[in-house]
Amino acid sequence: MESIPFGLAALVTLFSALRVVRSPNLVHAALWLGLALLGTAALFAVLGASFLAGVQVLLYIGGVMTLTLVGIMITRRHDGLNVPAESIGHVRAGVVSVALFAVLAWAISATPGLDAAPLGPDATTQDIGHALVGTHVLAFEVVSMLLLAAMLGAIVIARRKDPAPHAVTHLHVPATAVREAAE
Amino acid sequence: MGYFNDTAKALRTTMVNAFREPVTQEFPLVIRPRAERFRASFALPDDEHGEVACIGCLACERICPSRVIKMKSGGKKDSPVTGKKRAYIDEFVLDLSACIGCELCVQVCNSDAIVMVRQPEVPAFAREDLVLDMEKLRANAKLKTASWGTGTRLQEMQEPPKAEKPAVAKASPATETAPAPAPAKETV
Amino acid sequence: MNELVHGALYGTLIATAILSTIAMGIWFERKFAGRMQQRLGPTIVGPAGLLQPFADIIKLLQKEDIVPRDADRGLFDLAPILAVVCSLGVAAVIPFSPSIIASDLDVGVLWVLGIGGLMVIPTFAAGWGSNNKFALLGAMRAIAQSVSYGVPLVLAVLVPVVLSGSLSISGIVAWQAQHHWFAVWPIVPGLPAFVIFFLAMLAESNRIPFDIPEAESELVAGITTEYTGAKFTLFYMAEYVHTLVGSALGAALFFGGWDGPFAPGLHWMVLKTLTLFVLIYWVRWSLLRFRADQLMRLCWTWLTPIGVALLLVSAAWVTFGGTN
Amino acid sequence: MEITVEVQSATRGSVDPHLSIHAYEAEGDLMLLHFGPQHPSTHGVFRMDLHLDGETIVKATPYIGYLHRGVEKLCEKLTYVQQTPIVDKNDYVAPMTNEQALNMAFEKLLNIEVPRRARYLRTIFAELQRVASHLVWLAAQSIDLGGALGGGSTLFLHCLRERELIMDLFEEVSGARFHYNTHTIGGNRHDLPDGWSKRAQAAISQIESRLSEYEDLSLGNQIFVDRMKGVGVLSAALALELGISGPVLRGSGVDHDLRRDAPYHAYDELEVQVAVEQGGDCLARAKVRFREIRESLRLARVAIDGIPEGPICSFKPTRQPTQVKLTGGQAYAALESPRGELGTFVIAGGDTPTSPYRLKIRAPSLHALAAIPYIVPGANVSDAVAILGSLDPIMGEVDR
Repeated sequence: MESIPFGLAALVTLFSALRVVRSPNLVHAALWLGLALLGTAALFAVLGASFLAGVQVLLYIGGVMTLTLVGIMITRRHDGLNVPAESIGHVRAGVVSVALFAVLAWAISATPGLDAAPLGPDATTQDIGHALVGTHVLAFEVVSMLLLAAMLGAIVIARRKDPAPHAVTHLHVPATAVREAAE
Repeated sequence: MGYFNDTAKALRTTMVNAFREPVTQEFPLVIRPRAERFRASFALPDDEHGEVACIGCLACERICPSRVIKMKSGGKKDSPVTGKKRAYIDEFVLDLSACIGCELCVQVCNSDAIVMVRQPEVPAFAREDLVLDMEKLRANAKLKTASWGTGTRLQEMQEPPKAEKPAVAKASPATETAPAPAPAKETV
Repeated sequence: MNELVHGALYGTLIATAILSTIAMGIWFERKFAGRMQQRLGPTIVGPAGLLQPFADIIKLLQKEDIVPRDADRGLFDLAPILAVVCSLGVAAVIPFSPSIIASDLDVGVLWVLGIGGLMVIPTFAAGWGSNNKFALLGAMRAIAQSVSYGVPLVLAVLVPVVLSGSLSISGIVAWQAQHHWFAVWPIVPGLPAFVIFFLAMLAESNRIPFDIPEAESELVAGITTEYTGAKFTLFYMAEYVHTLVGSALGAALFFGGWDGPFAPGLHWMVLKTLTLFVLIYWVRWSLLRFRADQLMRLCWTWLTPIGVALLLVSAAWVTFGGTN
Repeated sequence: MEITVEVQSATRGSVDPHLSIHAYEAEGDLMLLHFGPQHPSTHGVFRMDLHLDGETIVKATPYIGYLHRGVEKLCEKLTYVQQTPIVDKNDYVAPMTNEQALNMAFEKLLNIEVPRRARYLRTIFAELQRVASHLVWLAAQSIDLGGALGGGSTLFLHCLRERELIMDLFEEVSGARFHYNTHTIGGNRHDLPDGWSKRAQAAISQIESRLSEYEDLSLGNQIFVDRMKGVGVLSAALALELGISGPVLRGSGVDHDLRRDAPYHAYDELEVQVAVEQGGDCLARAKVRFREIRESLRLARVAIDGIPEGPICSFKPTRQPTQVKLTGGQAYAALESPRGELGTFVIAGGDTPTSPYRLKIRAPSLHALAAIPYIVPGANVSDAVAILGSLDPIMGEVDR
C-alpha cells in the first residue's frame, strides 16, 4: 500500500530524468528537469520528510530551474522555438550511469543501520531545526554568512547607478545611415 | 516613503470619484439632451403649402465636398396646390455612408429645402440602407426634429456688415432662439 | 484514508467556493472600477449586471481556439491548465476556519511558497510556447520578477513563522488567536512585514503597479497575447484565483485568520480575505505601472534589506521573550 | 522673434541611432520587434521597428503612412470653400485648429481682415481645443503608463469626462461634436448661442477644479514621475534642427510660442504666459502641457469676458463652391496648435482659379516623430511607449 505512491513518484522521476538528457530541445529539457525535481520532492514527501520536500520545491524548482530557464533565454538566440540540445556519446554515458547506479546501490545497501525505525512525520521539521542550530551550528552560520554576502553583493549591484553613457552629438547624420534607416 | 504618500493620495482621489454620480448613460436606453444646432441626418421639409420645398437648383449637389448628393431637376410646372409655376425635383438621393456632415448643403440652400435633423440614422447592415432617397428624406422631415440651421439662418448669421447698414448680429436668429434644453428622451 | 477523504471533500468545497467568489469578484471589480471612473459599469445582463461574469465566461468559451502555427503545441496547451492548478493548489493549506481546511500540512508555509514559486512554469511555458516576441518578453519579465520578489516574500512570511514558532499556517493562526494579530502587535516586525508581503504578493500575481509581464500598453498582452477562448479564460481565472488566495494567505498570516469575536470563524476569515481582495483592486484601479528595472530596484534595494532587518527584529523579539 | 537655446547635457537615451547598431553582429545578437502598426499604444497606426538587445532598444526606425488619405491632393481638386470640412479630419484631436490654420492662409491670400468678434471666437475655440487636446494627451499617456486595465484607464476616463464638457460647448455652437466646420473664409459660420458664455465659464471652472485630481494621479505621483524623468531626453539643439515645435520644443527649454511671438487671432490683445520647462525629458513635456492647460483655461476665461459685439464674418457667406477665384499668389499662415506650429502653405492658380495649385500642411506631429530615431535608442520597451506618448503624435495629421 505504501509503495504505490512511492513507485509512481519514482517512475515519474525516472522518466522525466531520462527526458532531461534525451530531449532535443533545451527548453523542454529544462522543463522536464522541473518535473524530475518535483518527483524527487514527492519521494521525500512519501518518505515522511515533508520539510525536505517543501525545500526541494522551493529551492530547486523555484530557484534552480527558473535560473536555468533565465540562463537559456538570455544566452541563446531566441528567434524561434528550437533551442537545439544534442547529446553525444549515448553509449559511454549509459555505461557511466549504470556503473554509478551500481556503486551507489552497493554503497547504500552496505550501509549499516538502514533498518532503523523511521522517524515520525511530525518530528522531522523540529529535528532539522534543532540539528541546524545545535549540532551543525557552525556550518549553518558559515553558509548563512555566504548567502548574506551574496545578497549584499546583489544589493550593491542593484544600487549602482548606470554608468553615464558617452554623449554623442547626433546633429550630423551620415547619408549612408539615412539610406540604411530607409531600408 | 513617497510612494506610500502618493499611493494614499491616488486611492483617496479614486474613492472620491467612486462616490460621485456616474456621468455616463446607457446610450440606447437614455439619449442625452442634444444641442439645438446638433446635426446628424438629413430631411427634405415641405414648404408652407405642403409641397416639397426643393426647387432643384443643384446648389447642394455642387457644394458637397464628398459628392454624396445626386439630384435630378424636374423642370417648371404648375403647382397643384397654389396653381403658380415653380420648379420641382424628380430625384434626390443622399448617400449618408459617405457624408462627412459638414452642413455646407444646408448653408447654400436658398429655399431652406434641405435641413439636418438631430436624430442619427439607425445603424444599418448594408450600405444601401444608408442611402437616403426622397421618401426617406421627406419622412425624416415629419418624424425627426429639425436642427436649428437652415440656409437662410446660417447665411444671415454670418452676413458681413453693409457699409450703409450697421451690423445686425444681435438680431440674428442665433440669439433670438434661446437654446431650450432638448427633451431627455428622443427617439433614435 | 480518512484524511484523504477529508482532504478531497474540503478541497472540492474550497475550490468551488473560491471559483464562485471570483465570478462575483469580477462583477464587483467591474462595478467598482466603473464607479471609480464615474461610469456605470455593467448594467444590462441581469439585475445591476450581476450575471455579467457568466456572460463573459460563456462568450469566452464560445470563441475559436486559435493556436499559432509555429507554437510549441505541448507547452502552449499545458500552460493555462498548470496556471490554474498552481494558483488553486496554494489554497489547500489555508485554514478558512479551525476545521475548514483541505490539508493541515505541517509545513504549510513551505507548501505555499513552493507551489507559488511553481507559477513560473506556466508563465514561461505560455511565453515560450506561443512563439511570439511580445509573449517572450513578457515571460522573461515575469520570470525575473517572480525570482526577485520570491525573496522578500519569503522573508516577510518568515516573520510570522518566527514569531509563532510554527511552519503550519493553521498553527500560526491558532497562535494569533491565543495571543495577538501579527499586523497589530508587535508592530515593528509585524506591520512592515505585512506591507512587504502585500507588495510581493501583488508582484507575484501580476497586479498593477507590478503587472510588468502583462503590460498591455507595451507588450500587447504579454504572455497571453496568443491565447483565445477557453485557454485565455483559464489564465484569466488563474490570475483572479491567485489574487484571492493571496488575500486569504495575508489574512491568515497577519490578521489572525478566523480569529474574531461575536461571529463564527469562517465569517471573519471571509471578511478579512475580501477586504484585502478589495484593497488590491482599489490599488489596481488607482495606480500606474512601474518599469521593469524600477521594480527590480525597489525589490533589491528596499524590500529585501528591510525584510532581512525585520526577520532579525522578530528573532530578537522572540529571543528576549517579547512573545509571552 | 527671438529664440533662446539652452543646450542640455545629454544624459540618457543619447546613443547614436545609426552607429550603435554596428556594435552588434548582424545575425543573432539583436531581436527585431515590430512595434505596430497594430499595437495598443502607437497612437493610431504607426510602426516602429525596434532592434532590441535584451529589452534595451539600440535602434528605432519609425515608419509612417498607414493613415495616408491624400488630403493635400484632395485640396487641389476641391474649391476653397469646400476644404474646411476636409482638413477637420487631419488632427482629429484638435479639429478646430485645423480649420483655423487653413482659413488663415486663405484669408492671407485674399487679403481679408477678420472681424474682431470672430477673432475672439477663434481664440476661445483654439484655447478650449488646446485644453481638450492636452486632456486627450494626458489620457493617452496614462493609458501608456498604466495600462488599459488599471489606474491608467481611470485617469483616461477622468480626462475624457472633462473633455466632454468642451465638446458639449462646441456642439452648442456648431452642431457637431467633432468635425465642426464652423470656420469659413473671413470669419466664423456660427455665432454663439444665448448663454453660451456663462456655460463656458462654468465648464472652465469645473475643469479647473478637477485638475488637482489629475495631478494626484499623474504628476503628483511618484510612479508617474519615475517613469517619465530622464526618459527620452531631447536636446534643444536637436529639437530645433528637426523643426520640432510646440510643447515638445518648450519641454526642451526653448522659449518659443507663436501665440506670443507671432500673434494671430486676438492674441495680441491677450497676455500669453508661455510655459517652458528645462530638461527635455518626458517629465518636462508633461509639465509643459499641464501648465498649458491652466494657461489656456485662463486665456479662454479672459477672452470670453472680452468678446466684442459685431459681425462674425467679413467675407460673403458661402453660397456656391466657386465664389473664391484666384489666378495667382501664395501664402503661408501658421498658428500654435496644441502640438506646435500648424501651418498651411497655399499656392493659388493652376488649371482652375477656384482651387489651389498646391496646398501643403505643415503638421507639427510629423516633426515630433522625427525625433524617435534619436531619443528612443538607449531606452527600453516600456520607455519607448512613454516617449511616444509624450511626443503626442496624431497620425491623421502626420500622414494626412
